[in-house]
Amino acid sequence: MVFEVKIENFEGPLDLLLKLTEEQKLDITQISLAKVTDNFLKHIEILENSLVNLSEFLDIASKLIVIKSKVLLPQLELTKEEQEEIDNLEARLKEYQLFKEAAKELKVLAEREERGFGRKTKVRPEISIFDPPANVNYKFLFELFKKVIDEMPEEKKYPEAKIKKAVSIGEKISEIKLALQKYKTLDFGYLLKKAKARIEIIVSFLAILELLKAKFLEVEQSANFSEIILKII
Amino acid sequence: MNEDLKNIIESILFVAEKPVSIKELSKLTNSLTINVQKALLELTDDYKERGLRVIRKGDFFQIITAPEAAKYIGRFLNQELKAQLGDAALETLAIITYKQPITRMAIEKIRGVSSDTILRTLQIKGLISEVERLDAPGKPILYGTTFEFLQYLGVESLDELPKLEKEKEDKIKQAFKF
Amino acid sequence: MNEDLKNIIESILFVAEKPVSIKELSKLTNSLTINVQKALLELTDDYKERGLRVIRKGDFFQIITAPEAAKYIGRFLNQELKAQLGDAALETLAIITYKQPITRMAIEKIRGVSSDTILRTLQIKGLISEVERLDAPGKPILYGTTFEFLQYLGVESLDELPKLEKEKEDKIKQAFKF
Repeated sequence: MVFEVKIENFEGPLDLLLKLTEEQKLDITQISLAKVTDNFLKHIEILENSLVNLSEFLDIASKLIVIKSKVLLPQLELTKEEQEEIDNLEARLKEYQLFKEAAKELKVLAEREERGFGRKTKVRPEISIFDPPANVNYKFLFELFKKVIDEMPEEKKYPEAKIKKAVSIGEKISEIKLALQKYKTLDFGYLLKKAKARIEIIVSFLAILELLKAKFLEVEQSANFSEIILKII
Repeated sequence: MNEDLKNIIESILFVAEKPVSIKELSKLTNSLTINVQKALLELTDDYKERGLRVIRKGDFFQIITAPEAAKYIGRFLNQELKAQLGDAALETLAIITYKQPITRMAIEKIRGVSSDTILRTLQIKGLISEVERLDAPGKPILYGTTFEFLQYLGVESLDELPKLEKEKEDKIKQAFKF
Repeated sequence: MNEDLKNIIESILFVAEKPVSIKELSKLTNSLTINVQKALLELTDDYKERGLRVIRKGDFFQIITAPEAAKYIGRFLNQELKAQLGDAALETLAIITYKQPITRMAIEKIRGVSSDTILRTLQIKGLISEVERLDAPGKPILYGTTFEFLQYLGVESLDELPKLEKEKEDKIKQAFKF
């Protein structure tokens, strides 16, 4: 007898067994299983080195051999266990066939190139409902706030060179102008505190002189060493 | 009034961007589940001829785009329409579809081979997920199909899928005691 | 045919994250802008009695939920956040309560981590709100506690809240010198 063995990828021993019976256009019965047993064994022999699930193939092979023996020698006495095993194999193969058919139908659906898309925008409407946390009072929040401040990451000290990129007088002038337009008055001390480097203090000073000259602001100091106040004119 | 409930449910499903259960909807709207069910059925029906669909799995509902629009949505979202699935994946998916919820062991028993990798692939693709744990030693995971799976196939619910041949199935159950 | 175009447009607007222009819709659907416009008008009309609305801003269109559903949507969103506020959220709430009005950047400077999601959660829970805009480049939002939350704390005005010790106040000032 000549075996024509096509090397294919099988999903497993049941897949191979199903293909073999279907190739022969056989229904799944113990007799048909007996018929494909030799072919099944031949496949294992050929594929041995490439089979990932060799032990599963061998397990099915042993059951097929029992089936074949029983078909060839009807007078062969099988133990109850052996009989159950071969009955089970038949049933399992039938069930497997059912799912293979179902898989084909799923494949048809899957190949339609038609699919639905859910919304995945994460854009939520701006609707809020008051829902305060339980057991929270202002003392608790205050303690938490203090703790957070204590644990606050320390300001990184940047190297002097980086800070030295000085503000230009022009920039400072427009900054002070804007601030004055908004607040009408400004403390000179505030400008000093805000300065990131000594050079910025000098620039601020020059900017104020420029604005004085341009009559944009006037300067007030009520007493020696008291706060100098800039006022918009 | 019933019209109102339907509209509210529609807007919740729109915002939710994920399946919402009848129970949750009835709680949110202070309505009887029977009324929610009715509204959902009507909504599903209203959507039949539109660009959107209401899909269902079990007690959960979601609004998605109509499968007919897939080409355009794919273009708009710059998204691939369908990931190709191999035979092993389809076979495993079919088993889970018709036998869910099901454990890995039961799947492997049917397929006759270990199915670890395939289950992981299907999970990554979002087509199946762990739905619960079996109340048995080791609490094995039970797998089921997802809403993503319904979207992937472009069907409204599992009921739309072809039935496993009932006759055959019954015969198998008789022969093959689980 | 026109029905088809309307459905496709509906599905595109459904998945879109932001308003979509007539031009883009006509490009996506290979349709004349006049037909897109007509479909959009019809769609807007169809939606009049539903839980969703089609709104228009210039040449841009978007689907949103109907205003009548706001209460229920609010409930749903809240429930999504139903987990008790975590430590990070409470910390942020504390910072805002005692340092309001404050920008997101300043909050992040104090906490040392990004606070976007938390701010949204606190807003949805009605604990904080945008109180004004800082007069600085980019006009950053200033956050403050809501009136309701202050009432809940049993505080009638911000002045009643305890003050920080000078040492801590200085530390903040130093971080904030801008």
